[in-house]
Amino acid sequence: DALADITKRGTIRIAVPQDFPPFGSVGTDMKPVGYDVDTAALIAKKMGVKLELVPVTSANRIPFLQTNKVDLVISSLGKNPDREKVIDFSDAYAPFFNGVFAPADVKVASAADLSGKSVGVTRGAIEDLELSKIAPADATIKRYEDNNGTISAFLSGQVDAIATGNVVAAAILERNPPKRPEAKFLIKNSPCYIGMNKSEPALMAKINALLAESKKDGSLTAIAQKWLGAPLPADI
Amino acid sequence: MMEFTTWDILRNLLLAARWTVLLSLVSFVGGAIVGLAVLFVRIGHRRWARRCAEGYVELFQGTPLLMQLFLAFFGLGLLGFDVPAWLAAGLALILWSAAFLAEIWRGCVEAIQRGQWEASASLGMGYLQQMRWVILPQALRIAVPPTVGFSMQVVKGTALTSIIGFVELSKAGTMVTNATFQPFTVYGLVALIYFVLCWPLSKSSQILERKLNAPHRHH
Amino acid sequence: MGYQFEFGWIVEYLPLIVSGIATTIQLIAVGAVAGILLGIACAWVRALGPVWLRPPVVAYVELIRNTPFLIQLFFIFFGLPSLGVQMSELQAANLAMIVNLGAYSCEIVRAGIQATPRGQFEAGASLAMSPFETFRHVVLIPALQRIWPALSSQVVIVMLGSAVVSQIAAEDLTFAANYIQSRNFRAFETYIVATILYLALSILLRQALRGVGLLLFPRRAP
Amino acid sequence: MPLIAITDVKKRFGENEVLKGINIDVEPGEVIAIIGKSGSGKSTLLRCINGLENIDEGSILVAGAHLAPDEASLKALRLKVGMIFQQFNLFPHLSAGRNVMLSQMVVKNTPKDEAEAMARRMLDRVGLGHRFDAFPDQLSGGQQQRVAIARALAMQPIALLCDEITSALDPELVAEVLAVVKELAADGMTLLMVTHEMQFARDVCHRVVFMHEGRVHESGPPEDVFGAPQTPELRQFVGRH
Amino acid sequence: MPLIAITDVKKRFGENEVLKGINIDVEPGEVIAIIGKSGSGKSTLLRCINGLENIDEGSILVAGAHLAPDEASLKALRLKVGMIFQQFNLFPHLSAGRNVMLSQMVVKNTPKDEAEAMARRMLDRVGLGHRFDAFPDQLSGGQQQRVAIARALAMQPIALLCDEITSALDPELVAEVLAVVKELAADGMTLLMVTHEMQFARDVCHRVVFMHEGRVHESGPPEDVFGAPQTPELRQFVGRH
Ligand SMILES: Nc1ncnc2c1ncn2[C@@H]1O[C@H](COP(=O)(O)OP(=O)(O)OP(=O)(O)O)[C@@H](O)[C@H]1O
Ligand SMILES: Nc1ncnc2c1ncn2[C@@H]1O[C@H](COP(=O)(O)OP(=O)(O)OP(=O)(O)O)[C@@H](O)[C@H]1O
Ligand SMILES: [Mg+2]
Ligand SMILES: [Mg+2]
Repeated sequence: DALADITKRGTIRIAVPQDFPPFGSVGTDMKPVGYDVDTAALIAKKMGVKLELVPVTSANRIPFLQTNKVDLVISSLGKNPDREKVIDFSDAYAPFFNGVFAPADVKVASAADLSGKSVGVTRGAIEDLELSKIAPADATIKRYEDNNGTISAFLSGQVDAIATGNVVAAAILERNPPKRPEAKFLIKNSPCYIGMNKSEPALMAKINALLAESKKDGSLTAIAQKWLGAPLPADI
Repeated sequence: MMEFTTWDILRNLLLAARWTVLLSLVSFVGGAIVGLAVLFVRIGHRRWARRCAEGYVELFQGTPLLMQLFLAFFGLGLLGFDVPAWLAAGLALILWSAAFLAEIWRGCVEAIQRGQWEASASLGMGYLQQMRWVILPQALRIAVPPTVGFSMQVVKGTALTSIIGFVELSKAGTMVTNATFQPFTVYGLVALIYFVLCWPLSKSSQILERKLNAPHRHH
Repeated sequence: MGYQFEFGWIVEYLPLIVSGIATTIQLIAVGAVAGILLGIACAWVRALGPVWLRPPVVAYVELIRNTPFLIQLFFIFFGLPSLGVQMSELQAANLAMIVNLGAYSCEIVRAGIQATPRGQFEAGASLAMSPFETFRHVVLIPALQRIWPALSSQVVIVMLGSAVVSQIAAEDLTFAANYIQSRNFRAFETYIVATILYLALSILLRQALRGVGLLLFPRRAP
Repeated sequence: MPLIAITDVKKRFGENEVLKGINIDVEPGEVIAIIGKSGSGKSTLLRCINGLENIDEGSILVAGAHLAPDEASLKALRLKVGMIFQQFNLFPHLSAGRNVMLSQMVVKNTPKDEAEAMARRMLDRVGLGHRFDAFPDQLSGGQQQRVAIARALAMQPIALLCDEITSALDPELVAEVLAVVKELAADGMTLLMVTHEMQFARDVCHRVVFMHEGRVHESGPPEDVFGAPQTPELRQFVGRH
Repeated sequence: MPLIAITDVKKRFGENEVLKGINIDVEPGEVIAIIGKSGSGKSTLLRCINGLENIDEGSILVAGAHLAPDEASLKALRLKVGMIFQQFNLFPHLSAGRNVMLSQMVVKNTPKDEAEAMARRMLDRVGLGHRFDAFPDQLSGGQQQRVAIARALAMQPIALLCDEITSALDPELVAEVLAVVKELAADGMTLLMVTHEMQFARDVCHRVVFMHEGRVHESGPPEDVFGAPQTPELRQFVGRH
């Protein structure tokens, strides 16, 4: 029983991203910071255990969980049926506002307009899953290893547009790049979930209870304000 | 988002480069020891053992190091062995470099004239004695340049340990890039640090090679 | 551990895996042929060519050999566009592999040239061949034969190293593996399958190179 | 009892039968020259006696002990029978003295100072006491071959096998090596030598064995073999040399 | 006018002056043997004549043309003067026939069928017409050397330089190569050959040049050089061989 283990150990080990701002990246001291990191801290605090952060990538976050090297994955995970066969997901803990962005001279207003265009996206991220569903067949989706590849591809003109979080786009704009990503349209929002191993009903119940409590007492909204610049939407 | 100064970037990369150096040393030294053992088996008298050594080399030279690292860390975890990341990284890197070093050294040993084996055999020496006293001292001479050359591959190979959570030079580069959106500065510095680590190795391998070849020039 | 291995997904993703393998093969085929040719040209310059051309070739070889392939790939794919050179990820991956293998094979081929007995150069010269003609017709083939095993190993190393081209969205075998596991979270299964496929590819590649060797060099090494 | 008894020895390399049934008995103190055309199997025979090649049929007894291909009996054999090669095969990374000391220390566990004393004695015996610290590449071919002889002698073998030990030498240097061998013969060492030096064979050897196509074609005292060859093959061979 | 005029040629390797002023004139059709001790500079002289080494002083004229170290005049020279080496130096990756064809096609742009016809003629001339498709490692040393001669002849040189072309051969194979050279001499080819085969020099050559320490120490017709050597050095040399 994972929950009992955590309580006994007095420490919870949580996998967080460090290549996916604003959910997880590093500060100047190379310590992870971001929405997911703060959420992890919040959960640890509410459980009354010490927090041990394990930085992960999209390639190894699930193996870390499956080999019991971490207890939870808070790594802006999106849900799909295939994934649900392998791990369990909690209630949603974060919204994910993402859209398709492109320079002003690229005429795109909806998914259908992506026809014949190339779109960069970070492989395995929520926007990848969602965009793959709605993009027309003759749109080229280029899937990069991490956020950095996606942004570099956009800035160096290797793709016409990118699909990414609006916060990321804002961060790019802040740097005054040669190509300015403008919001073209929103991809269906799909929230992020906390991942844990299958058949851990106690842990699942505990986490969902904590999430509900955090939503109620405003602590999760504070995190959303801090990192996304907006309160938690009502549907979460 | 926090602001990284160029100094912050460089400082963090250099801190991470310590892991690169440490991992390289571990994998090179360990690889040399295991590689030597593999070499002995690979050119020994026992046919089935030779086959095994051949298979070992084929397996580790024929699959990406990335996958070896992944399976060493997570695969063992799945089998119930909870190996820490440093152990898995060390293990995979050692086994990987051992496979290459054993092959490199086999070439060197085979370059020693058959007469040396026969002369030492006719003096009553056994296999290990021949290796220890006659063959290896000579093979060592020609083995030094390619061995040092391979150590560069090891340095660059450690980049892949990020798959099991190591924040070494390359991974630190990616992380900093993700926080700064300055790929050129960061990767430029990463390339520079690798160059500084590798170039002395490559240079010394060339110098050694020239030195060793000098007395062999005939007209 | 109660982990249940599950390989049913292979059927669904088979086309992706096959096209990933095809891309990897295409990359190594183009990379090997062009890379070795580039290496031969550079080796000629370094061993026998015009003196003024040697420093740039040395710089190229040292630069490439002392930096990771991934970084080279990034500079070609993300860096060259700022100089106005735009290329697809496949072209960039091809170019990076050619440039990388070129530098390594330069050193290997050069060793082969240097091991050529002086008598071969002199025999060519005394038959009135120019140094380049001697290199082309007399020295090159036996030199390649001498270093063919080393060159073959390097090609296999580059093939395995090509896994990182997935980072610039080139859809090779590793890309397929990562794509699949990002959808179904079955990392072990996909990596085991990918490892087996890479092993098979490298065994096949080695055999193919041996075959090419037999074709190029009808006689045993002297 | 012969010191070395070679009985019906056959040796094949794949399809090629190189030794087709060899019978030779070597008595203690005997000096035997083996002559014959290139490819007649002379080297192969010596290599079989030293266990460098396994024989396919027949038997080889050295001082009464059977030659078996396991490591222990090979070692025992090689302690009794030394071999000297055409290409000297000195260990290039060791000085002359160290070349002679090595196998004593490694194989017989002789203490270093004893091995060194023995090495000095043996190098003196071949006239090279003063080159103890020279490395092989600082020695002429003749000197290298004499070091190789000293190295074999230091193991105190009861017989020596010599395979064309002067063939790789410049003509000027042949004599110095043959002089050493002659002295060994005079001292009563059992010698089995493949050689092309007919004059030397005539002068020094007790018996000459002529090999032809993997067989002992003729053998006998040098006077007979050289003076009155019985077969056309030997006549032709002697005529040529 | 001599075909090859060698005047005051000096050659140094670093400090070591190997040729100390050589003068030799070679008339068309003349067959000259160069003899001398190891290290006396014989090979170096031939290599200078073929432009494989630059000379430091003096001049070498071949058929009236100066030997200059630029590529064009080197090529012109080597089209006139062929060279055959001790180590044969056949191209190991090409068949005998291809060895002979290669330089014609590359240097003279001879069409393939013409080059092949020429190669067959030349291989016939050295008695190897039937080994056209054999590779060097399938040929005996003597056959390899004969292919090397055919290869040089195929360029239709006006003179041939031969540097100890039989020294690397087994004794049985020397004769077959010398027979070919003898025939060339009879056909009027100009030959300049370094050799240790004194009998051959006596029988075939018009003139013998004895080199000693980088100088032409004595020279003259073979009867004189071998029969009545004037200097103690030559006497000693002839006595030894
Ligand atoms: N390791 C080997 N593998 C295959 N064939 C061999 C091997 N060693 C020798 N032979 C063959 O055995 C035959 C006899 O060789 P061996 O060396 O005994 O002749 P030899 O009488 O010593 O000749 P030489 O006077 O040239 O030394 C030759 O035909 C040779 O090709
Ligand atoms: N490339 C070189 N560099 C330095 N010294 C050389 C070179 N080639 C020859 N020599 C020296 O020049 C001298 C003459 O050499 P050369 O080969 O001409 O002698 P040789 O008369 O042909 O002797 P041999 O009969 O041994 O072939 C020797 O002392 C040799 O060491
Ligand atoms: Mg022999
Ligand atoms: Mg010479």
